[in-house]
Amino acid sequence: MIPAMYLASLGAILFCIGLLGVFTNKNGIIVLMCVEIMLNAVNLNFVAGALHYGDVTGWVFTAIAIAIAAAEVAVGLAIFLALFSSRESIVLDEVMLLRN
Amino acid sequence: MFGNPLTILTLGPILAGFAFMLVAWAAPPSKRKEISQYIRLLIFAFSLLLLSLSTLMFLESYSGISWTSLALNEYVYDNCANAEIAIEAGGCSLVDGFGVSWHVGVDGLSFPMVWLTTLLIPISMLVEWNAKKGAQFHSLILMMEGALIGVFVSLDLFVFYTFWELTLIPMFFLILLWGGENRKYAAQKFFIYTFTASVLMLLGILVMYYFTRVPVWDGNLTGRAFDITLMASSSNTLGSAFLGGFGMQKAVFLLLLVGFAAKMPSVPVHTWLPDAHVQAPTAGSMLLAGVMLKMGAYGFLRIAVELLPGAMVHYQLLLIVLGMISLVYGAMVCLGQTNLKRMVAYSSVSHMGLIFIGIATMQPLGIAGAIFMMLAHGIISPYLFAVCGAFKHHYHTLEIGSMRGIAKFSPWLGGHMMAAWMGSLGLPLMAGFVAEVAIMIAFWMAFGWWVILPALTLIITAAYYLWSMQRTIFEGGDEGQLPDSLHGDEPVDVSWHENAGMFILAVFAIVLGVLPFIFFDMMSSYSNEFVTEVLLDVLNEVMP
Amino acid sequence: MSDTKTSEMRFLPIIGLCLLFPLLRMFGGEMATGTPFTALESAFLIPLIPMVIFPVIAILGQMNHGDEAWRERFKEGGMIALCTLAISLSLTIWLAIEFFTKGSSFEDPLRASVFNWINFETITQDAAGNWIHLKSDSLGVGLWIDNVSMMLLFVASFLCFLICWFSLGYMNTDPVNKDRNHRFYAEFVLFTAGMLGMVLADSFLWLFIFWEIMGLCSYLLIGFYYERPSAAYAAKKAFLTTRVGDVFLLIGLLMLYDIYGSLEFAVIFGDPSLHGTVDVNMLRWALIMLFIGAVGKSAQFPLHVWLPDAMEGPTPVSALIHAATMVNAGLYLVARFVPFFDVTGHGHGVEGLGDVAILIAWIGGITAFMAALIAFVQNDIKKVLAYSTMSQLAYIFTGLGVALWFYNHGEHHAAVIAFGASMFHLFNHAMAKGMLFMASGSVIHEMHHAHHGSHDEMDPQDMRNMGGLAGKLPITSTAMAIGSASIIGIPLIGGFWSKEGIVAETWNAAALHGGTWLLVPAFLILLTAGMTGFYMTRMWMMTFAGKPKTVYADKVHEHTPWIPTPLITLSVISLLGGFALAVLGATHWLGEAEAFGTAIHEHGLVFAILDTIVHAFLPTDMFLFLITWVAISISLVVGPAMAMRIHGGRLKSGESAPRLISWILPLSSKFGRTQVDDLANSGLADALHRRLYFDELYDWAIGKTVIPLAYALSWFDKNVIDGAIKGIEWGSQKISGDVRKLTTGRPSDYIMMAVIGTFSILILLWGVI
Amino acid sequence: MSTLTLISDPQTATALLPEFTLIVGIALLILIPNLGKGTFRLPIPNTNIRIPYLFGGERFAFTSSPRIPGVISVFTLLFSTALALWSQMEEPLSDSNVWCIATTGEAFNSCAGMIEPSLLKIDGFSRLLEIVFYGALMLCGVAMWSRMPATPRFMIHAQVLAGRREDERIAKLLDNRRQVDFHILLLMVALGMSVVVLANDLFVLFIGLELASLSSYVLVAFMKENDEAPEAGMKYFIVGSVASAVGLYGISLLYLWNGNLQISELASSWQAMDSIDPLALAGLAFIVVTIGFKVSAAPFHLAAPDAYSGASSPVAGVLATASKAMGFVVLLRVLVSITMPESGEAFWVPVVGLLAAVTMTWGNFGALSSESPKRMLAYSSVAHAGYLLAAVAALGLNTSREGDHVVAELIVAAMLFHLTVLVLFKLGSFLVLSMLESEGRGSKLEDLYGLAKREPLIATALFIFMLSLAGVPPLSGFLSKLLLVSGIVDATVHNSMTFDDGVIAAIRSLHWVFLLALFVFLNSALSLFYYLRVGWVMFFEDPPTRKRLVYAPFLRITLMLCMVGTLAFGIGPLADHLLTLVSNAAETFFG
Repeated sequence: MIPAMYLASLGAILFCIGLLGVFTNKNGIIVLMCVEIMLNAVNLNFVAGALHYGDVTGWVFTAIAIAIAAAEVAVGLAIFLALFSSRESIVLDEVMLLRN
Repeated sequence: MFGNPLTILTLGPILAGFAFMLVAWAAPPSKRKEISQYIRLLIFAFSLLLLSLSTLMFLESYSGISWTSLALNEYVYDNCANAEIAIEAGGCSLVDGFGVSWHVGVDGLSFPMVWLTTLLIPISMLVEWNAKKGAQFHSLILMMEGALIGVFVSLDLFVFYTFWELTLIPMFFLILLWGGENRKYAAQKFFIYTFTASVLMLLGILVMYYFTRVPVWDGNLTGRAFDITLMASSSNTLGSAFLGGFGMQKAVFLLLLVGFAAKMPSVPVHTWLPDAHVQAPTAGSMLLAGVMLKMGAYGFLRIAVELLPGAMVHYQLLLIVLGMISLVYGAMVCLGQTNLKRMVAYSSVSHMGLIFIGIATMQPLGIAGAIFMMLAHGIISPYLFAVCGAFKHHYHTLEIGSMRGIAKFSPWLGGHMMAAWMGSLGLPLMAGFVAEVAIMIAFWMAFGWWVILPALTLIITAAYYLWSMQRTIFEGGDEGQLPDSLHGDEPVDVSWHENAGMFILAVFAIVLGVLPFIFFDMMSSYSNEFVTEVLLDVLNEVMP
Repeated sequence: MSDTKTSEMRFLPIIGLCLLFPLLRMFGGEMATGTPFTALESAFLIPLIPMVIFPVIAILGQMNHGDEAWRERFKEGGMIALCTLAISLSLTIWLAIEFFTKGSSFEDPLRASVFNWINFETITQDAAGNWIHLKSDSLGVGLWIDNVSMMLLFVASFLCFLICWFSLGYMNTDPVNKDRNHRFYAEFVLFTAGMLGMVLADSFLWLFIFWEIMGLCSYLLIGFYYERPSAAYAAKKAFLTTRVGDVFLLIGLLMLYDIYGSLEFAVIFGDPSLHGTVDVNMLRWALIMLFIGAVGKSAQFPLHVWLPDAMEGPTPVSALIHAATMVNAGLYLVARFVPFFDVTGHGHGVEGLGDVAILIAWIGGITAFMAALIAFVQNDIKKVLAYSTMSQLAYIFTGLGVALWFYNHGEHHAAVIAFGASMFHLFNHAMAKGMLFMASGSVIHEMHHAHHGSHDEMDPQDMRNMGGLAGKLPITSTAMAIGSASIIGIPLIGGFWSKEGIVAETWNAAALHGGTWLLVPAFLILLTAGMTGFYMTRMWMMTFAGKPKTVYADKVHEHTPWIPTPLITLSVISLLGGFALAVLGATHWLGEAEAFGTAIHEHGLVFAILDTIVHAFLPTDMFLFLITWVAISISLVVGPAMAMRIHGGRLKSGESAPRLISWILPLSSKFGRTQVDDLANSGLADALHRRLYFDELYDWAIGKTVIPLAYALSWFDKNVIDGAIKGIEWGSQKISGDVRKLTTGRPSDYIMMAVIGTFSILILLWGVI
Repeated sequence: MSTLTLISDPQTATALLPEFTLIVGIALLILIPNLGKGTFRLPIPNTNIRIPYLFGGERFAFTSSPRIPGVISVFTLLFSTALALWSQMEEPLSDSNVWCIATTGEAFNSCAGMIEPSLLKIDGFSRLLEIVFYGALMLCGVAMWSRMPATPRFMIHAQVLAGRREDERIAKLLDNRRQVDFHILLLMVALGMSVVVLANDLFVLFIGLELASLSSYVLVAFMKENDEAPEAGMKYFIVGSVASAVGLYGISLLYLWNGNLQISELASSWQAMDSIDPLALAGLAFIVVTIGFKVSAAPFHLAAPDAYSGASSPVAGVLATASKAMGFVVLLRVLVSITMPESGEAFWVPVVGLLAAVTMTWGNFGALSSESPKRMLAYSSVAHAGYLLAAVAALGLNTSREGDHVVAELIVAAMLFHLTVLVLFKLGSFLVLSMLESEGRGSKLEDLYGLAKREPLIATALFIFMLSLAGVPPLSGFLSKLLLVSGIVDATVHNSMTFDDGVIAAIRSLHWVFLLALFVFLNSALSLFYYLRVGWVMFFEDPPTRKRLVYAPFLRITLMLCMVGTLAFGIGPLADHLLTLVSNAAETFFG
């Protein structure tokens, strides 16, 4: 059995990687993927918790969180598509009609 | 609650104004002109009705009410006497949830202002009888009347403040829709300026609110109330340390002072006034100078002075300095003006300075004089502005240097100008003089030789008024000199309605100058009540 | 011409009826209360009726503008005014009768209270420093009629009536005034109300109130020809200059109120012990303040500059306001000082006020001399009279100063004489000067008439355009001669009786009672006596003697109705009134309230006349005897003789002066002739022409201080005060713009910011725990 | 737990009636517009017997009307609102009105006695907030009736005028389809928000949050025809999804710490802690970040102005009101229900206080010179979040005052009141902008020029909304601020306080949270300027055109109702009723 601590630490590391990725990358898709990494970190934590406490709800949470992540990707891609069709770019810093 | 005449005086005109406005607005375009004529008459009749109502209230002083024996914090036509119990019983509460009540009443301080308002409204309508879009114009004025009276009669600070701000809106539109060339700037400045100042006042009011706890009162979410009489009952006994002590009293006093000083206006927060006046239509100017400026003085007395006498004593010097600067500086600036209306506007600044001075003397006489000044200036300054309006209307200019010998072409106008100008410069037997004398006597008793400053200002006042008359209605040789703005048209005299309106003002200015006791006695009794019941204790505790 | 003559006759019955107003009033009282109203009960009507009539005339006149009936039948309001003044006059006479029958006096004036103007309360600090309620008080309106006010009341209402009469001829026949006379009459009655009210007032406050009303009317009437820039300017100048004085007067009132706790004569003149000890220093300043007010109103140095310019007004105005009545207000006010000064046991005065009295005398002396000096060079007939007025008023001020000085030094008898003489001079001067102005008006009017229709410029007031009018204007020239004599103080005529008293008492005080400080005014007024002789004679000679200097002067003849009547009336009064009243003991009556005719009553008429003459010409004290005769000789001989030498001369052949004065003209040519061109072109004359530079000095001072300051302040207001507000607005907009720049538009920046926020929160929470 | 129990249990069904109504509404939205002449050909060879099943095929003209989806969603929301309101009409404070839904799907009257973990809790607090959400979304729905899609519709209209009827049909259908999409999303948001406010379990709460958020991302980007909407949607999505991820991570940390996400369990564990576990603390902090994003608190608000100005106005209005209300519910749940100590000051007071001060100042300064009315409203929304955060900070002081008033309840009541009336005037002003938007304007201040000359009544309404936002008496915006400040004052100032030594000294002796009250006040004063500016460009400047605005009777009526409400909830009996409602809700919040 892998100690919950390890999983949680991995989760933390993944989370940080995702977060760093979010604001260092300019491409929308990559940013979306970084968010997914963060959500996976969450999943790891839930799994770790479920393991640690022997609680079944943790697994349920994980499953739902994955669903949420999927929904989020779907919405995100849809938005990026719409954006691309109007601007022909999904590089975040090139889309700056709205500011100040 | 709604059977009270004061409620009628307050809400009646607002609702009626709205109704008339809607009718005028909804009228079919083909008949709009005709309907508008009728509406104008109806509005005028309505305002006369209100005037007769307030006059009847006054006449009752000879049968029922004795204004001169009212105790402090006792009001006539009070719908909510003994507020703590009455409000709890639900007799006059407006929003229980945070302690707002519909509490109205008048005393020797507020009644003259109420009466003045009801008097000035029909007169200002009369003077601008032929305003464009008359129905809307007059309904706005009618709404204004309600709001103004609301300020003077409401004894609940929330309602007071609401009416206070509400007065801005009709005035704002009067300036905006009927104003001069530069009206946008003026209206904005007017609104922003007074609004900002009143926000500070609001802070003061809120602090007072937070300190006015009403433990017995169920259903009150905040456990506090805005009622002035409730505040007064805790503030008038010095030992109870209203507002948690003297320090807070001072702070609140200053906040209120800023709010009211900007309204009065006092130097250095006066610069909105000239612009607003110059751009406002005649009726707007008349009401602005006649009543709206008095709101500042009234509020100052009713709230800052009456509820925070200790702080007033503490800041006596500040008041004097403010008043003195307004007085002298305002007069000096008048001397440097070339626009008639602007000059008159600055003269208001100057005269309002006297009110601060009168209050700061802390003599019953001085305070009564200050209150009388409010009334007197409330009659004379509309007169001044009516004259200015006639110039604007018939000669299309207000530049002092652009015309000469106008009295030749417009003898009525010349006569009215003379009467108004003389009234404003403090000619005896006109209302302004009474106030000046009362304030000056009290001033000497309080400050001695400093009286030289206000006294010398009287000379400056005379100088700018005479100078402006000399340059407009006089001189010009046998031919006279018409302003270019007339474009060669035949000069005309004031129209009958202007003449009538100005005459009424002149008559009242003189009646109140010859027989000032009509109003002075009730003011005097109010101020004496205040001084002997409150101020003497404060003076004896605070001054040493 | 004859139409207007008959119109004069036609109106007489109406005026007569108006004079019967007291009967109506008595009857009214009978109807109302069962007992007839007394004169005192009706006295408030004296100022009230004119005051009410003022708007009536003004409004009716404006409404009936140009109406024929209004012009002819109502004389553009003149008739209404005249009737009003007749009523006031009749009430005054009624009041006078009651006054004499009741035997009222200074100590026991007629008093009536009308209503309380304002009621109020005051607080004060007690000895321990505690604030206490002082008292409930009121400023009331009431009447106070003692000898001086009775005299002045009569003078005022009588002269108002006469001058109004005069105006009907003078104003209504001048085409310049067509359709604007209603304004004149309205303001005229308002003025009357002011003057009568001031005299009747029972408190300093109401004295001041009516005083200001008069100031207003003076302003309005000086500016009657408002379209002339000079008139508008003069009106403004008059108002502002007197306003300066008025403001100080107001301050004086405030101080008096503080000292005595009241402004009513009854309280103030009562026993000062009622008010605790009076602070002498404070009282001194209060009186000085009041005196400055008087100086302004009576056109004394240094606030004298307005009076000569005030001659821009129509002549009746000059006659009434600027010679006979309003300018006397200042004197009346100073006369009211007596109770403050009187320490002789008859009053409750305060010691140590002698310096105020000396100040008053000095101002009087300086003004008298200065005005006479300037009058030397004036060519405008009205200006000469204006300076003469100033000078004569200054005499009275000197006399009052001396009287007050005596009062304050316990010299009751001398004080009474000086005071009585001063007040008597006021009377004489008012009558004479009112008449002189009317006469000059007559001259101007006729000159104007003669000039009317021609196209060249001619100033009808300039005496250099006149000359030789004595034959053409018999009534006017006689009246003017009598008036001048009265002013000069020709023995036995009018002003002599009072002026001698003033001069003598001044010297008496200065030389015999140790009033060293009074020596200067004494010298000055003595000198002025001679100068008066010079400039009055010069005026008369330039106008009436010699040959006509212009063609217009040759065409002049006397024909206007309404004008001669007042001239004749006043001539008689000026000629004989002085002497008659002197014999009756006017001086004592005015000074001490001794009943009229005490001397006659006790010693018989002949003795009384002799006694009066002996007193005047042969004072027992040798020094005063000397002074008296110096004064007589220089005013009777030196001054007039010099004037005749320069300006005198016979009339054109074929003309003869009226009998009464026909001896003067040959006499005037006897003194030879002096050319004064060199002198007239000298720097001194220039200085005098420019009124000793006072006007320029004031103009310069105001132009260099007040006006620039006013412009600077309005600049300051516009740019600094308003600018500060705008600056705040600009600053907050700037900050706002900077804040908005943080919203860069880049999502990565937003996330970066959020992460920073997250870590801040974490660190903060960590720190808290 | 089974879905079946959820529906079949009458008690549960009754308790969750408004939510079920929403689900039914969503179903109707899917079904009704698809009703058509669809037939099913019987699979019998050589025959052509078609059995109509009224689905698909050529749509009925009536059901395919572009109005229909809007009508359905608005009436669904209206119905839900009525149900929610109705459930609170009687005995709002008694236990009989409180329901807990267990994981089994059964509903219990008293949550305390439950053995099984409860998922949802229905009480006065949640019902009131549901009313707020539904109300806001309803207004949004009404605004959308007449204008979808924004720009292309006008183009199609031009073609219709040219006589191309076929295109009109396509346009209508397109319109209808988009309406359906939009309104489904709208109801989804409603459902998500309901779940958030009902949730008694942190994870359930988070699911609701995600449901609402994801739908709102799409709503923001919905007007994809114009260039700004997708950009706005993208920014909102990126920042929002990162925030949710962070929040979810925080929840997972809490799970790691506690092993259970029941709010009551978390609360008791928190109370039992001697010193705060770093894990729990970090979890809490991360959740706060998410909420910060939701309520657009500085510095997490930066995407909000962009999103608001890019989104169509009604949607922006929803974000500014309902979404914000939801955020504050979460905040209250997390900070008050879980971490509030029995007595004494909560540890997060400095954080929230600081957030509040920064947020309101930043928001107001941002709005001060904003040239776009929508951005201005966005910044103002930030400022309002700051005011509410200040109240939360005061709540954290945990002051108890003698007498019958409980400070905490006052503060929560004030917040609820504020959130409720905010819907009227904040969303109301967005609705006015949406009228402008339908003619292609509304993103610049110039677009408001002279509105008073074109539409005096609408301009007056907007002016009143602005004044209410600024907090001018007697409008409801003032009352709400007054209550907020009252709460802060009550929490910090004590009855026996004296100010004898001067105000500065006295204030220094107070808890620093008091300064937030002053901050609220000063910021309100500052905000007045930019609100008034909207007023006078409407009244002073000359309009670019004299044309009337789009004729949308229901929207106009709704606007007028908002205006009247803004006034009536400020003063008068209606205000009293609302105050009673919110104070009851506040009382139930504390249970």
